Amino acid sequence: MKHRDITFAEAIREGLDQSMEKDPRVIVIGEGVPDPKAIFNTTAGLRDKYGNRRVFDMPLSENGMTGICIGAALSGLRPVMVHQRIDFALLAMDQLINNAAKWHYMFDGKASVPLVVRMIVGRGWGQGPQHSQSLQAMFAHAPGIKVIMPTTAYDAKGMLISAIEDNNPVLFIEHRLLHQIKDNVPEEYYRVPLGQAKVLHEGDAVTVAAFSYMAVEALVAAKALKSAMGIGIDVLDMRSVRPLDVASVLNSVRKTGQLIVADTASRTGSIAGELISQVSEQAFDALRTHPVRIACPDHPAPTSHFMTRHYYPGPQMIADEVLKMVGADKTSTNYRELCALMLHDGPHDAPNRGFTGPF
Amino acid sequence: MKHRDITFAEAIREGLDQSMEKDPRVIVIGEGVPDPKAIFNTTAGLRDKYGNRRVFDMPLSENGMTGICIGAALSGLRPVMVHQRIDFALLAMDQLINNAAKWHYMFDGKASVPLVVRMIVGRGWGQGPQHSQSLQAMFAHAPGIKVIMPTTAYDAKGMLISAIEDNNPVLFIEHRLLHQIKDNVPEEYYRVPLGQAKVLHEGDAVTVAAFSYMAVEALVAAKALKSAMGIGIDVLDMRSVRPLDVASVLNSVRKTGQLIVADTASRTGSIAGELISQVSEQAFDALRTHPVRIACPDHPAPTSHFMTRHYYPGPQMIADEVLKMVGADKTSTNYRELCALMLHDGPHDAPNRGFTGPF
Amino acid sequence: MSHSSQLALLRSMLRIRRIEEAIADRYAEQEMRCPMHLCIGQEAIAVGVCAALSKGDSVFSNHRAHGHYLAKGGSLNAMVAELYGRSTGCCGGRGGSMHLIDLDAGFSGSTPIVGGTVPLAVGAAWASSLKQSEQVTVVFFGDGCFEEGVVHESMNFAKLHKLPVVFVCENNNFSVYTRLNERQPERPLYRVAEAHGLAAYTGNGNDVEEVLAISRKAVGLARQGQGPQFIELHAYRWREHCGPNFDDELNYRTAQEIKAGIHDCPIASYTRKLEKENGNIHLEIERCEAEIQREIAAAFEFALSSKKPSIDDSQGKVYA
Amino acid sequence: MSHSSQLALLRSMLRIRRIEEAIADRYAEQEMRCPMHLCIGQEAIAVGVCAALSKGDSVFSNHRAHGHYLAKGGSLNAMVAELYGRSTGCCGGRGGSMHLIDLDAGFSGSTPIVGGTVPLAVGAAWASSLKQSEQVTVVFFGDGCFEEGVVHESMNFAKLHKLPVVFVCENNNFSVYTRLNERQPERPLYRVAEAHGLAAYTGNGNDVEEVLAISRKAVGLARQGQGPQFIELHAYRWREHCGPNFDDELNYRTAQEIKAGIHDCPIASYTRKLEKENGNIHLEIERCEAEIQREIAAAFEFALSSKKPSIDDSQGKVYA
Ligand SMILES: Cc1ncc(C[n+]2csc(CCOP(=O)(O)OP(=O)(O)O)c2C)c(N)n1
Ligand SMILES: Cc1ncc(C[n+]2csc(CCOP(=O)(O)OP(=O)(O)O)c2C)c(N)n1
Ligand SMILES: [Mg+2]
Ligand SMILES: [Mg+2]
Repeated sequence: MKHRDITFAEAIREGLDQSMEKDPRVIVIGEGVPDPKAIFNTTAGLRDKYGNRRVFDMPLSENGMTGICIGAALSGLRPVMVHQRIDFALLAMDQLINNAAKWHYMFDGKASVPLVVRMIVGRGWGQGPQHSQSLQAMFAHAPGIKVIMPTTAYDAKGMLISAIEDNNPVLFIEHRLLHQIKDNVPEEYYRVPLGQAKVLHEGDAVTVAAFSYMAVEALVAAKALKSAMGIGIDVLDMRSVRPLDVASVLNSVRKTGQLIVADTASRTGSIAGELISQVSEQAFDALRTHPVRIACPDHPAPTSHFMTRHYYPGPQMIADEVLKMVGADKTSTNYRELCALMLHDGPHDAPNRGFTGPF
Repeated sequence: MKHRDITFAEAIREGLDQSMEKDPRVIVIGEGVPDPKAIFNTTAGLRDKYGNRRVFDMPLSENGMTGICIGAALSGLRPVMVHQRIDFALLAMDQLINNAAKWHYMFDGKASVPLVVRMIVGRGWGQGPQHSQSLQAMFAHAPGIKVIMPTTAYDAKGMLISAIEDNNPVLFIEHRLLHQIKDNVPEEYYRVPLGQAKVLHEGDAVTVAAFSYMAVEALVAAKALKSAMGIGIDVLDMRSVRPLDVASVLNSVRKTGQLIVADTASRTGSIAGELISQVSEQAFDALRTHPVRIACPDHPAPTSHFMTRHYYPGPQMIADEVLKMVGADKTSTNYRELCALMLHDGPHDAPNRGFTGPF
Repeated sequence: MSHSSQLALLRSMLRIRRIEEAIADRYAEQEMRCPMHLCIGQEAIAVGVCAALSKGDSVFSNHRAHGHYLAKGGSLNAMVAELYGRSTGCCGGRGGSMHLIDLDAGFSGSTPIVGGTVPLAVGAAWASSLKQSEQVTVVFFGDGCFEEGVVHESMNFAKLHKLPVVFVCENNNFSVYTRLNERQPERPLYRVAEAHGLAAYTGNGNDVEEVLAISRKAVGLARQGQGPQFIELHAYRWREHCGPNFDDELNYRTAQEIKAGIHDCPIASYTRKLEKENGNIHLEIERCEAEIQREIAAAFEFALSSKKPSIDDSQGKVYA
Repeated sequence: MSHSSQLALLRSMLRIRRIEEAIADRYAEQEMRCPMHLCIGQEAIAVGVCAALSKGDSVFSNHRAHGHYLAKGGSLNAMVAELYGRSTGCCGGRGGSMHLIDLDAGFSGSTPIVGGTVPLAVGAAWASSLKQSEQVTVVFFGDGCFEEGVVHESMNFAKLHKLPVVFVCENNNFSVYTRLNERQPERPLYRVAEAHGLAAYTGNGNDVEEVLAISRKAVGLARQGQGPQFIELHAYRWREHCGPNFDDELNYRTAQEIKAGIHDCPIASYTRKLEKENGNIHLEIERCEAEIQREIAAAFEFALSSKKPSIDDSQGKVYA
């Protein structure tokens, strides 16, 4: 198969495009979907191709529009709804949790809600307290809903296609810093199953289970640890929040005996805690030492870039926790090399050097 | 001090009454607050006493009314808002999480939101999928908010008073099955600090940390275990979900080495998982065996009483887990005695024998 | 209107009334163990609106759904079994009174989160519009529900896309025990819908023929692609908000008010009207009553002899 | 209106314009690292409304808040420092452009969740009504915001309790890059408010004296206890939705439309009007311009020389 690198954002666009092409029931709606910026270009060209009876902008009515999409899903359509920030979806909690999550169960399976809601987690360039929450744990507490967080462009496309084909409400959470990351993405229509973690890096020392953008950061740490210190770790890209692929983590932990979970959310009540709890409940004896959680601190995200620098955990924190677990020496020259390898290229609050804000 | 047993519901009423008496800034609002049923009698008489400028009914506008109460709180009032079911508060997630939780932080401490929101968790008599969720974990994921769940009438009054005096948004979650339980409640105005667990029963074998109504169930199990089998367990009534009093649990676990957490919510993503995770992270070496979570299953609550019978975990499940941990014999006559001691008096889906529904 | 059509309306109202009375009578037996909101007194709305619909049309409803479900042709057996929490119930016992569904009859679902089904109905209408089907969707809700923002969001979108949806607001002046004037300023509800751009009507919800006439017009316009319609109908709830009993002792409404409400009984007044127009219909009514009683007795028997769900039945079907 | 009052209005608009232009000019330096929604072109609304308020009155606002904040008397230094993320910013850097506050000036807060502050303003008005204070509360929001259900919930409650709140809807015909006609049916916004029972007005948001006149009336009535008021004002956003630049190249609006929008400049037209009425005001304007430029230069200097917050500053004050 031809190798082709495209961005996560392009992969989403392609996934939407091919889903709409394949299934006339698929419609796409969201604030800005057909506008010139096209949700960070993830919906570019769709209206031209599929017309204004399948590609919609929408009023600023998050709860109502979610209910409307649920109603449409109950009536045979397969809507894909988009929120430019996950923070706005808090307005739609009622429809998502009270209706979408429960409809199939409470009506004894007589109807189902094949709905996809894309939600973007903001980060960088002063997104601040109301535009950069990472709320997956709140949504994932509701039985009946699926919550997924693909990390790579390959998975973004394949999991989006699976989500659209799924007969359940699926929340598709995209981290803003992933949008411009490239990966090899096949041109054809393909599925990546929902609910399975993926091994991004292998090693025996420690298991790092990471969600979304933190999987990127974990991989940076893993590569640097390997090359600078010769320490091998398992990195699992969790990819799904509900269902949570605990089995894969247990597998790895049974090998390494040590667990770090890295999450994009704020610490307390995060899905990282849930995963640690399940591992502790189910494989206590496999753990050689206490599990560790890496997450954002327990306060809202500040806006000033002087403060966000310290807000987000990165590869350095992951590597340091690994070193603590394996009892490695942090005074060696190798350690300095490790740190150098993990340095972020460009300003910490922008996806890359070329970026001039805002987003 | 004179001993006086009153119900949890009466204790709330008294707490409201005394707070309103003491502080003219306190106002009470909610659907049904001044109606003849007075929110299960928790607001009875308040309008007669304080008039219709301090005691309000409200339109069915949960998000708007929450925002209005936040605005009032920012302007010097201390509103107490009531939802007859916590499920309705999902409509208000935006105002609670985006505004109330963050206002103090994001405006650098220049303003604060002294707001109390009472939310009632339904159970029994076919409350069903949309009227008996136990959503504390969702709310508790937001830094800036406090979430408390008093269990006893004594705490209900004292913690409500503390919540009203607190300068932060405090979600006061009441389990419906607690309303009619009596306890010794002082007549005077008193505070119970927020964020501290309380030891309800002492023993060396196992730590059971329980939330809200599950603390009642855990106490039943503890007493029965003691009297039938001579097994002593610590029962901690957690009382607060955020802040979560992990220190008290660690204390107990350092003694017992074994932990069971019992929650009213559905399993995955529950605050029980958070607590288990924190204990595993912080006191791994103190644990002798894997921690155990007791919670509702991962599906919505069914309505039929034939099905709710098996939906809610009770003392039997707690006791069985304790016995598993201590390796006790379940074939003995003592075990039969234990089970008999824990039998629920009356139908499983009603608070007591006299109850004839609906609520 | 033909005599037989008129009798059908009367019969349909009577049937709902008798079924709910039977439920109320048996509620004290404590075998229907779920919250229940009876529509006794408000039958003309359910019947008049649904008489304007065809089978392929869709209805969404709220907590007070028995009448809507039955008027739309929902299975009585499945409803009563659902109240009893049995496996043969329309939700297999998972839902109870506040969650009814009968897709064969075009009853798409009722739920008790106030306002929850309003956007769903708009979404269903959107789907039928995109599919260019003939279907009209109706959603029933109360005057209290009108206070939920989602209703306004729904009206906005429905009008924007000219969707074939009919909003039916049953104004019984109460939200639980709270009067309209403690929740909304004095202004007609339907005027707000009109300001959103909807064709709006108001009428006497105790007059089944008036309800039907307005509904025919509204449903017809919706079906012709004239966009969303809004109907506000005034009625009176006789019994307690939730539960089987009268609630005079609660004193949130005067005996006189209750008496006046009951005096406007849609069934009694329609019976009088038919008698005036057609002479004595005593025998016909008796025949209806007897049929209805037989049907009710059979439904309760069906429910009570149905399988009680087990723990297994409460699991599964969480995901489709 | 006196010449000096007129000049004050002009000056206030000019000041907002120049400040935002300075921000736009310096934005490319990449030191103001946060999303920013400029109100260039819409200054007359902020200025006209706030001129009708007294210092003790309260204002809430949204993402596009610079003008409202400055017109209400918010500290320029604290605002610019906030854009630079410095410790001396009005939120100590925690908020950025989308979170402004100046309690001394009666600017109660602005936040970027659309609709988020609308009920807060009603709550503030409720508090002042319960305290029987003289305060009036104003909330600024856009035509897009009008689609949020919470706005309707807020209007309902405000009218129910006759609260001293003025809803100011800035209708610039766009929500981000989406036109009103893709989001709302064709009907005047203010009519919906009227149907909710509010006193409602509409006017030309480019005419600062018209805005002031309507606002005086509305604020006066609100203060007298006549209940909530709703003002819809039409205006045009010149630059991109978010960010410092013009956005002609995005092609969601024609060059002609943009030209027409800019042609209706509230500052230019008011300058012409004043010149017509009072003769040449060139010198006065020049003096204003010079003062403003000095003020702006000082504000940027203040910001740039202010302390950069540390990790410690990002912690704490989570709970009061
Ligand atoms: C979102 C929400 N808020 C509150 C309730 C509690 N509740 C149930 S029915 C009801 C009254 C609704 O009044 P209305 O819409 O007029 O319908 P009616 O009961 O009069 O038929 C209320 C407040 C609820 N179920 N859902
Ligand atoms: C609840 C919510 N939904 C969506 C957004 C994204 N958003 C930010 S500003 C804006 C447009 C708002 O339009 P309008 O209210 O007319 O104000 P304008 O930008 O025109 O001044 C949108 C959609 C948001 N911030 N909050
Ligand atoms: Mg009503
Ligand atoms: Mg606008």
